[in-house]
Formats: sequence, structure tokens, C-alpha cells
Amino acid sequence: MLETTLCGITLKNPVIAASGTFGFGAEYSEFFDVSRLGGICTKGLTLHPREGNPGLRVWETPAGMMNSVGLQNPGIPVFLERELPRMRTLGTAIIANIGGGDLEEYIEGVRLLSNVDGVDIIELNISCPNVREGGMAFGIKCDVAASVVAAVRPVCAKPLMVKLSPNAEDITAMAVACEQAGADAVSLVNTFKALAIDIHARKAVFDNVTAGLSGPCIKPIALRMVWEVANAIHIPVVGIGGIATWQDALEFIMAGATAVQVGTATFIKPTAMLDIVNGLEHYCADEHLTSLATVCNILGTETPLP
Amino acid sequence: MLETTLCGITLKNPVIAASGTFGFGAEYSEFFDVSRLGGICTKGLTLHPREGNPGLRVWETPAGMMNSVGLQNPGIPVFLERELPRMRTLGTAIIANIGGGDLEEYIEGVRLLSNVDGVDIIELNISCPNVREGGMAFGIKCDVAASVVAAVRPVCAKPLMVKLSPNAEDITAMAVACEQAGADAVSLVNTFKALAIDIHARKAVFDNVTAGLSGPCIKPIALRMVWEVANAIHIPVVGIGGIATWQDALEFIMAGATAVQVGTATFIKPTAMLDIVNGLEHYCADEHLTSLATVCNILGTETPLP
Amino acid sequence: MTNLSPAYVEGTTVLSQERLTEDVYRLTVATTTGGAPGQFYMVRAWEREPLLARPLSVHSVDEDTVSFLYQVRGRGTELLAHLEQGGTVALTGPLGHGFHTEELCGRIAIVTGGIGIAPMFCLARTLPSGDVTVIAGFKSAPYAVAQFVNLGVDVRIATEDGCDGTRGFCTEIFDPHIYDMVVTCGPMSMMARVAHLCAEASVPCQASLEAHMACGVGACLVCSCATVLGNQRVCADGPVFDATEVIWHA
Amino acid sequence: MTNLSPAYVEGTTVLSQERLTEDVYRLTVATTTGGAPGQFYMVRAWEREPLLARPLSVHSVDEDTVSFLYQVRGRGTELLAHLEQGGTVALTGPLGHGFHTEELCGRIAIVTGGIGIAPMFCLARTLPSGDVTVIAGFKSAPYAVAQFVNLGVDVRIATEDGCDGTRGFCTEIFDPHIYDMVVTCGPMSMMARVAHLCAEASVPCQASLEAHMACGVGACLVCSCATVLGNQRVCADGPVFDATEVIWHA
Ligand SMILES: Cc1cc2nc3c(=O)[nH]c(=O)nc-3n(C[C@H](O)[C@H](O)[C@H](O)COP(=O)(O)OP(=O)(O)OC[C@H]3O[C@@H](n4cnc5c(N)ncnc54)[C@H](O)[C@@H]3O)c2cc1C
Ligand SMILES: Cc1cc2nc3c(=O)[nH]c(=O)nc-3n(C[C@H](O)[C@H](O)[C@H](O)COP(=O)(O)OP(=O)(O)OC[C@H]3O[C@@H](n4cnc5c(N)ncnc54)[C@H](O)[C@@H]3O)c2cc1C
Ligand SMILES: Cc1cc2nc3c(=O)[nH]c(=O)nc-3n(C[C@H](O)[C@H](O)[C@H](O)COP(=O)(O)O)c2cc1C
Ligand SMILES: Cc1cc2nc3c(=O)[nH]c(=O)nc-3n(C[C@H](O)[C@H](O)[C@H](O)COP(=O)(O)O)c2cc1C
Ligand code: FES
Ligand code: FES
Repeated sequence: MLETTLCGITLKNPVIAASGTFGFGAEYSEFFDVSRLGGICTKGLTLHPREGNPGLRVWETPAGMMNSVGLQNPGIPVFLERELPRMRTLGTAIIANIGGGDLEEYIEGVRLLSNVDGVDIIELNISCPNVREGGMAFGIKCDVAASVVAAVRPVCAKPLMVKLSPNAEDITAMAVACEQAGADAVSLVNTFKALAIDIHARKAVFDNVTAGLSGPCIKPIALRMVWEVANAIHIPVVGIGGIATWQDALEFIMAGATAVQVGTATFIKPTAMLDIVNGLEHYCADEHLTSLATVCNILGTETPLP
Repeated sequence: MLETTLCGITLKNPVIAASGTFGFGAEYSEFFDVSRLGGICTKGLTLHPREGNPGLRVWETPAGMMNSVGLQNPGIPVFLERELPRMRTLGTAIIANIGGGDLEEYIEGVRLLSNVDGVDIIELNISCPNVREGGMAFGIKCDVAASVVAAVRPVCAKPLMVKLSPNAEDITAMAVACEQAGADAVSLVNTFKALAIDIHARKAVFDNVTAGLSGPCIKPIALRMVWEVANAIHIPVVGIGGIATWQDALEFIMAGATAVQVGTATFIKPTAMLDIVNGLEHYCADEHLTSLATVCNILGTETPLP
Repeated sequence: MTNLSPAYVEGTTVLSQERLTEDVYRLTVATTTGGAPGQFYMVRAWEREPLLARPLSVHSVDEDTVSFLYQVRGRGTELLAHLEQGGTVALTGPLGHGFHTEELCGRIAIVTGGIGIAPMFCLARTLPSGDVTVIAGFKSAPYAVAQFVNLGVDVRIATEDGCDGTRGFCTEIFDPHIYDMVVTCGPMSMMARVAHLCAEASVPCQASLEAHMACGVGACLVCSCATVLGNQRVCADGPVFDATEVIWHA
Repeated sequence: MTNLSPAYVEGTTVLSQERLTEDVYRLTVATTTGGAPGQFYMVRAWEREPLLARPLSVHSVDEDTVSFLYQVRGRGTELLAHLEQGGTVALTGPLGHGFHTEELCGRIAIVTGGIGIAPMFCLARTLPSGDVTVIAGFKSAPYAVAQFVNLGVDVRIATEDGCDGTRGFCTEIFDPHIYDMVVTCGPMSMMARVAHLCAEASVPCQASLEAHMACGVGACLVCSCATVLGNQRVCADGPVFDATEVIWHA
């Protein structure tokens, strides 16, 4: 009933663990049967290992949290050797999320990930706001984003999903540019660039000054972006941003998302994604839907406001 | 101690009621002494009266709310005749917030407001997301915004403050463009364009599909924008977005705001702004500050991330 | 009756919380701020979530208490229902323009649907009981009607499931022609029907409208309703309107 | 002691809530999930706000209860303090790698600052009491020390205001040379000092670190601490680390 096809890959259901919030899948296996998920996005990978950012890395905000992890990861070679074999036993689709400091790093990273079995989709993160050279610059301007996508496309033998930043100047134009440059799907949104100040210390809470905002607080904005993007491109859209319940997930699907990713909600409740899968199942049963596609993108393309 | 000068106008303190959330000042006079405020922004005014948007106009979200009022107002002539005389008795600075459907309407509206006593500052709203022709288009692209500011500047005999949209492609560049076009100050942010879907009805909650998000949920993003803008221009910045406590207000000031506006928080607690004024007073006393200017813009201009 | 002017008070003490049915409660708080029939309060019994307070009509009032009669609908009313004696709420009110009681004379019908009965008890107390008929519709078991009977008011009941009174809607047992004045409160569709019947019979009708609210005091314009006079604020221009002025199908 | 594997359980019943001082409480809940000394739970006693659960060490454990000893610091712990018997909490745990009890032999010093004493009671219970000395520092009046005395453990106290024991910091009454093993928990600055003293004296030291957490299970990497092995996750690689591996001034 919930089976979903995402750029040629069959997912059991449209509920995917968002990158950076689910490790490499092992941690939450202790809490629930992760094979019930539609897929898992790996922690953001880079060609070379990274230690991530110094200083405080998390801060709570009203209905949200800011993080400044900064792409800490063991590097793609170590991922392939140590993590991927274990991930493949989890019984769900594996989406390798890849970040990069420069174009060369992206290309080489995608090449390595393309050559292995067990990676189903490559998610190109051009939008991480927490690394100095780490992709944010790629995620703001359409032409820059398109050039990254165009550069990795030839070496990418897997379906290529591009993860967009809500900090992009024009996220719809950005999605169109990525589609034209060869993306098979887009996922959105990554975290919003945000600031918190420690008024007692009279300085920014984070060493990097800004950090990425996620969680329920961003949902209304993310949903609007997904709707706008879904009506502008022909490749699938994966909705992300503050999804915590099956109703939230359904809103994204109705706005035009083929699948969704869940991040912060898992911290609030380890089994949140399971509840979402179950909730969507019941919804389909109650509404006599044979597929969620029936309710996908039902708002129409009419944009009453400029 | 809290006295603040904003483009030549002396405010008792930096706490201003945000446009559209405080009517024309009369309503909340029943709850507290509004003369204790630094200023009041009027409901968004247009040259001609407007009925605003049909359908539901408010929706709650996690730590926020969406509104779709759509610039309902009696028109500037009626404002000048009926509301302004009453507002002038309130004993606080009056900031006339003006929206417009087209350039002509802005120009004529500013001209009318310029000719009267009792309006201290004109706040040019180029960013309302809730009117079809109502300014959103002006608030996205720098050059369009600059052309509006340049067009009204010659007819504006009052200090001109331009209210920026967080939906702008590049809010920093937008602020710079407005400064160059003759703005005396900028205020930011207006509401974020957002979406909510009624999954049972399978349609958007609002007739206009999207609506404007405000409240504590947007604070971390608004604060980041204020910091970026404050470090890019030389005219004063008024910080807006989710401010609910004196600590929030102080964060905006530390990020570079000369004054702040408070909107949604007043709905949560009618006397919220009074608490903020009192809180800032105590803070200054406790920290032995003779002026909040001491702690304004203390993060510095260094932007560690692109 | 004069509409009273409002205050914002935190820490108002809950004197009692009574559960009348599965999902209907009566909450009584200690306050001297009072309220005229048809006025309401913005009520808050939580710190941050939900964001906004909830409007509740004055159900009953005396010198130092105000009672609310409410139905659990969603998160806000659910949190209200968790309140216990000794707990506290934040109140903004009394707000709005209540019933035009000076116009209420002759034979008066009070037509209500569901929880729309809430504001009518304090209204009925101000009226000569012999002249008043309450025509109240409910989905199922009625609530809060005994107090009207105690006032000596004639009460007629309709229930959708037929468990009490006449089976069907209250509008089916309401004949406007035998009254001089009608007041109504309930779901918009039901009030629209009452307004229509009254207009046909040329009987004046006052309707207490509902709208989602943010400020509750007239400052934000989110609660507007379409009237022949243009958009009006339910919170400040109403909640009670002359039914002929409301554009019911807007 | 073996670190137990975790579960997520909602609706765990509060058996008791005791207030030990102005701002220190002991909360006991009914759960069979247990925990080894030094392991912790992510605890949540609210629905939506604050967003994240709060890490609390296992203070005491038996077959069907777990106790937490906690200090009210902010919003989360304040809400925990509102819990009453019969209330419920959501628990994720037991989590992390606790103390390496197999290494704890000879003369053992447990050096704590403030609420850092929390994880030490269940640790002390597993150790031969005659060999253990607790050196506990507090700002003012001590708490939770009687239970160690009851175990027959030697307890020495330092208070910053001198109201009990020696005036000053616990590190001033701690001489590493007379111990074979040290375990410590408390503010980072205090643990850094203990680690330094132990390193100078070449005494092995295990430190239970603190970090702000989001997932608590090792999946999000926000709780990292700098170690000689690179960044480690306090929640999953710790919270207990060999003090010589931690880079204290990072
Ligand atoms: C002037 C006025 C007086 C009222 N007096 C009473 C009263 O005395 N007793 C009583 O039980 N209810 C009264 N209401 C309705 C009451 O305010 C809503 O039921 C309540 O706000 C729902 O809040 P919630 O968080 O429980 O539900 P939500 O989760 O917010 O919503 C649940 C359902 O209620 C609807 N709803 C939400 N807010 C309102 C609203 N302001 N008006 C109408 N429908 C709404 C939603 O559309 C949804 O269908 C009054 C409303 C107004 C405007
Ligand atoms: C593994 C571990 C075990 C812990 N065990 C206990 C325990 O047994 N008893 C106990 O009282 N406390 C313990 N703590 C600390 C406890 O988690 C924090 O005091 C609590 O999260 C504060 O939450 P709050 O909402 O009350 O305060 P907040 O409003 O979140 O913060 C108040 C203050 O506490 C600090 N703080 C917030 N979260 C943490 C955190 N995770 N670690 C350290 N400081 C923090 C903030 O920086 C701030 O100064 C433990 C922490 C960790 C990491
Ligand atoms: C702690 C944390 C780490 C993250 N790391 C990554 C990452 O490495 N790569 C990436 O593309 N997105 C990363 N994200 C973004 C999430 O995948 C997701 O896009 C974002 O959190 C919004 O979804 P949510 O509101 O459901 O969390 C991270 C988010 C969080 C909270
Ligand atoms: C109900 C409502 C109506 C508003 N109307 C206007 C308006 O007419 N003109 C304007 O410039 N901003 C308007 N705003 C935006 C606010 O002035 C403010 O910029 C925004 O709400 C963010 O601040 P807050 O989070 O403190 O509410 C409105 C906001 C709300 C909530
Ligand atoms: S609720 Fe704000 S004007 Fe009515
Ligand atoms: S809190 Fe998520 S890895 Fe430690």
C-alpha cells in the first residue's frame, strides 16, 4: 500500500531517516525494527575523514534545535569498508549522503560511492550550512549548484538526488537548475541558517556563529518550499523539515512529495518513524487508498500569490 | 537609560509594537500604559481601503502562527482623519506602516503621510506576503526593492524605514540596495511565506494557499538575518521576529539592532512589551550600562561561514 | 447590559472543575472582573503550547467568580480539562460586545446548538423567566439545561440521535413566528438557518459568532466576518451581531 | 559490570519524588530496564517543550525500579520536579558505557562535585565498601551523602561556603597518591583538575563527562568531546572515559 518508487528504486514506504540524524543505522536498531523504514540516509560523508566543528554543537529553540556538527564523518573509504556492509544487513534502502569542500572532492566521492553494491541512491548535499567550505556556497546560487550537479552526473552510476538548502536565493529556480543539470530527484529542505546569542557571555552560542535550525518550527516554511518546487519540476521531490507525525508526512505528500525524510523527530521519540509508517498505513486503509500517489500533489499548481 | 535614537527620532526605549499586531494602539491601551512603549507601528496602510483576504485568517503552528489578513485597513485618508488624532494622544512615537499594490499607490500614500504632523517615521512595507499585488513582488529582488525606495524617497519628508522580507533572495544585498536608494533605516523581518494543509479537506488551510509565519519559531532565523544585515549597512536596523522576552530583545540588540519590534508575543500576553521594557531596564541597571548602545552589535563582523 | 472593560490577569485561581458529560466541563475561577452576557475571555492554562489563548464565553458570573462551560475540541480545551481546583489560569477579559439585552423584551427564544448554550445561562438570568424559551439542540445527551429549568425557563430539546427530546436539529422545533426576539449561538450552519428563519418571519435575531482568534481584543484582524457593513472583527465588534447584518454564506 | 542495552518506554510510572534540598530531588520510577553504574537515561516528562529529552544518570537501581538524583537547572529539570507519584515519564535507556568496574580494585577514590555525585551511589554499591572513599564537594549544604555512610563508605566533604566539612573545593582535600583508582564526576573544570592531579600521581582515573545531547544514542554527533583518539561521542563512546584520553582544555 505504501510502496513507493523513488527514481527507479522501490522503497517499502515513503519514510526515510534523514541524514545526520540516524548515524549509519545501527544505533536505532536497538529500539525498533529499522527494516520497516523506507530507507536510511547516511550521515553526511566526505572523501576525507572530518572531525567536525569544535565547541558546543546543539542548542534548543522554540519547537526546534540548532546544530553545528559540521560533517564529522570517517570519510568515504572507511564508510565503505566498515559501515556499509553492516548497513546492508538492515533490510532497507541505503541512501549515501555526500558533502564536499570543493568540486573535486564531490566528484571523487561520488565516483567511489558509485562503484559499490548496496548504495541505492546518492544524495548530494550542496546545502550544509555548518562547514566553512562545505557546500553552503554551492547551495545558494542556481548556477553554482547546477555546475556541481553537472560535474558529478557523468561519474554517478546511481540515481542522483540533490539535497537543497532553504537558504538558497530561489529554491524553485535551484530545483529547476538541478533537474536540468541531470538530477534524478531533489530532497528539501536542509537546515535553516540561524543564530543564537549567549547574552551573559555576550557572544554567539556557537563557535561558527551561525548553525542549522531543524525541527517542528521549520515545518510550515519547508512545506511551502516543497509545494513550490514540486510544481516546478518533473523529477520526484522528497520532503524534509520538521516532520514529526504521520499527519505532517501526509501534508508533505499532499504538497507534492513522493517520499519524506524525518530527522529531529527521532531525537524526541526514537520510534517516531515507525509511528509515521503505521499512521500512513492506517490512513490508507481508512480512506480506501491503494496508494499514496492518489493524494500526492493535490493542491494544484495554481499559485495565487506572486 | 533605554532612550534610543532611530533615524533622528528619539524613542523612550527600543521596544516598538509591530505593524498589524497592535491595531492603531487603542485596543491595548485598556491593558497597559502604552505611553511606556518606544513606539507603535500602525496596521499596514494602503492608499485605498482594503477588505483583506476572505476565508480563515489564522492558523497555529509549533511555536508560531500563520496569518492571512491581507492588509485590511481603512485607507490612508480615513486613517489620517479618524485614527491618527487618537494615536497622537498615546504619548509614544508613531510609525506609519504603508503597503501598496503598485508603485503609484506607494508614492501617493507616502506623500499623504509625509504632509501630516504626528507621524514620526514611515515604515515602507515591501514585504507583505498576503496580498496578491501587495508588495511581495517588491520584496524579493533587490533591484525592484531599490526602485520602490528610490521612487518614494523624493516625496517622503519623514524618516524612511524599509521593512524587509525574509523571503528576499538575499536579504543582506536587499538592505544594501535600500540603503543606497535612500532608506534611513531598515526593519526586519516580516513574516515567512509558509503553507499549511488540511489533510481531511485535502486542500490548503488558507484560501491564498500560503500565509505569513510569525512567532517564537522564526526567532533564530530572524536573528541571523538581523546580524548579517547590521554588518552590511550603516543605517540603523530594527530587529523583528519572534521576540517574546527581554532576553530575546537583547539578543537582537547584541546582533546589531538599534531597536526591536514585537508582534505575536502581544497576543500571547497583552503586557509582553511592558515586561520587555522593564526587563531591559533591570538588565541595564544590573550590568551598570548607561545605554544599550554599549552592547549593540557585539558579535563583530567576522562571518566564519560563507 | 453594559459591556465591561477588560484586564489581563495571570494566576487566577480555579475554584472548581466539573465534568458534565464525556467532553463538557464547567470551570469556575475566582475573579472580580465579571462580564456581561455574550462577552468572553481569552483563557490560557499552559505556558507555551499551544501558542494562543482560547476564547470562552462567560457562562455564569457573580461578584467574585466567573464560570465557563466548554467542550473539549482539541489541544487547548484538553489542557483546560486537566485543570484542577487550586490550579491557575491567565485570563484576558471580559472582551467584546455581548447581547443587546436592552432590546430583549416580549417573548424571547434562545436557540442553541451544542456548546452554543454556554453564553445563554448568564443571559437567561437577566431576563424575565416567564418570557423565555430555550430551544437547545445536541448531538446526543443534553447538558447544562437543568439550570435553565431551575430559573423557571421553558426548555425544549432536540437531539440528533433522539436520545432525549425530539429527534433532529433544534431548528426543526423552532418556529420564529411565536417570538418577538431571538438570540442564537452554535455552529455557523445552524445559526445561518436560524437567521434565515427569523428573517423570513421578520423577527429580530442576535447571533453570537465564532471565529479563530489571535489577540481577542480587536488589534490583529484575524477574526473577521463578512457583514453588510464590510468585514467586522468578531472579537471586538461582536461576538454578538444583528443576524440580518451577517453575510451568512460568505 | 555489563552495560545493558536500551529500550524506549513511554508511560513509566513515577513511584516517588523526594525533595532533598532546595533544588535537588530524587525521582524513582517503575522500570525493569535497569542500568549499570555510569549509564544514563534520556528522560522526558513533557509533551512538546522543551524539544529534547534530558540525560540523567542512573543513581540507584534494583530489579524493578530506577532512581535519578537531579538538580533543577533549567526548564527541563524544573518540569521533572513537578512530577508527582503516579505521574509518568518517557525513558530511553539505559544508555552509554558506564564505569569500568572490572578495573576498580585496591583503594578507590570517588571524587565528585555537586550533582556529579548522582551516578556514584549505584557504583559504590558494587564496590567493597572498606576500600572506597567518597570525596564530595558542594556549593553549600551537602546532599545524598548519608546513603554512602550507610554503605560503610568513608565520606569526606568540602563546601564552598564552609557550612559543612572543609571550606573550599573537593579537589583541595583530594590527594591522589593514597589511592589506586579514581573515578570522578562533576563540572568539567573540576574533573579537569582531578584528572591533572591523577596524571601527576600516575593514578588511573575514570571520568564521567557531560555534554549537551540530542539523540543520546550515538546517532547525531552533537555531544562530542575531544580525546586523543579524536572526537568521541559522550553518549555512546562514554559517558565514562579514561581521564588521560580526554583533552581537557579543548
Ligand atoms: C467568542 C467565542 C466564544 C466561545 N465560547 C465558547 C464556550 O463558551 N465554550 C466552548 O466550548 N467553546 C467556545 N468557543 C469555541 C472555542 O474557542 C474553541 O472550541 C476552542 O478555541 C478550540 O480550541 P482547542 O485548542 O481545543 O481546539 P483546536 O485544536 O484549536 O481546534 C479544534 C477544532 O475547533 C475549531 N476551533 C478552534 N478555534 C476555534 C475558535 N476560536 N472558534 C471556533 N472554532 C474553533 C477548529 O477549527 C477545530 O475544528 C468560543 C469561540 C469564540 C470565538
Ligand atoms: C550523561 C549525563 C548524565 C547526567 N546525569 C545527571 C544527573 O544524574 N543528575 C543531574 O542533575 N544532571 C545530570 N546531567 C546534567 C543534566 O542533563 C542537565 O542538568 C539537564 O539536561 C539540564 O536541563 P534543563 O532543561 O533543566 O536546563 P537547561 O535550561 O537546558 O540548561 C540549564 C543549564 O544546564 C546546562 N546543561 C543543559 N544540558 C546539559 C547537559 N546535557 N549536560 C550538561 N549541562 C547541561 C546548560 O548549559 C545551562 O547552563 C547529566 C548530563 C549528562 C550528559
Ligand atoms: C544533528 C543533525 C545533523 C545533520 N547532519 C546532516 C548531514 O550530515 N547531511 C545532510 O544533508 N543533512 C544533515 N542534517 C539535516 C537533516 O538531514 C534534515 O535535512 C534537517 O534536520 C531537517 O529535517 P528535520 O526538521 O526533520 O530534522 C542534519 C540535521 C541534524 C539535526
Ligand atoms: C496578524 C498579523 C498581521 C500583520 N500585519 C502586518 C502589516 O499589516 N504590515 C506589516 O508590515 N507587517 C505585518 N505583520 C508582520 C509583523 O509586523 C511582524 O513583522 C511579524 O509578525 C514578525 O514578528 P513577530 O514574530 O514578533 O510577530 C503582521 C503580523 C501578524 C501576526
Ligand atoms: S482576534 Fe485579533 S482582531 Fe479579533
Ligand atoms: S547525543 Fe547524539 S550522538 Fe550523542
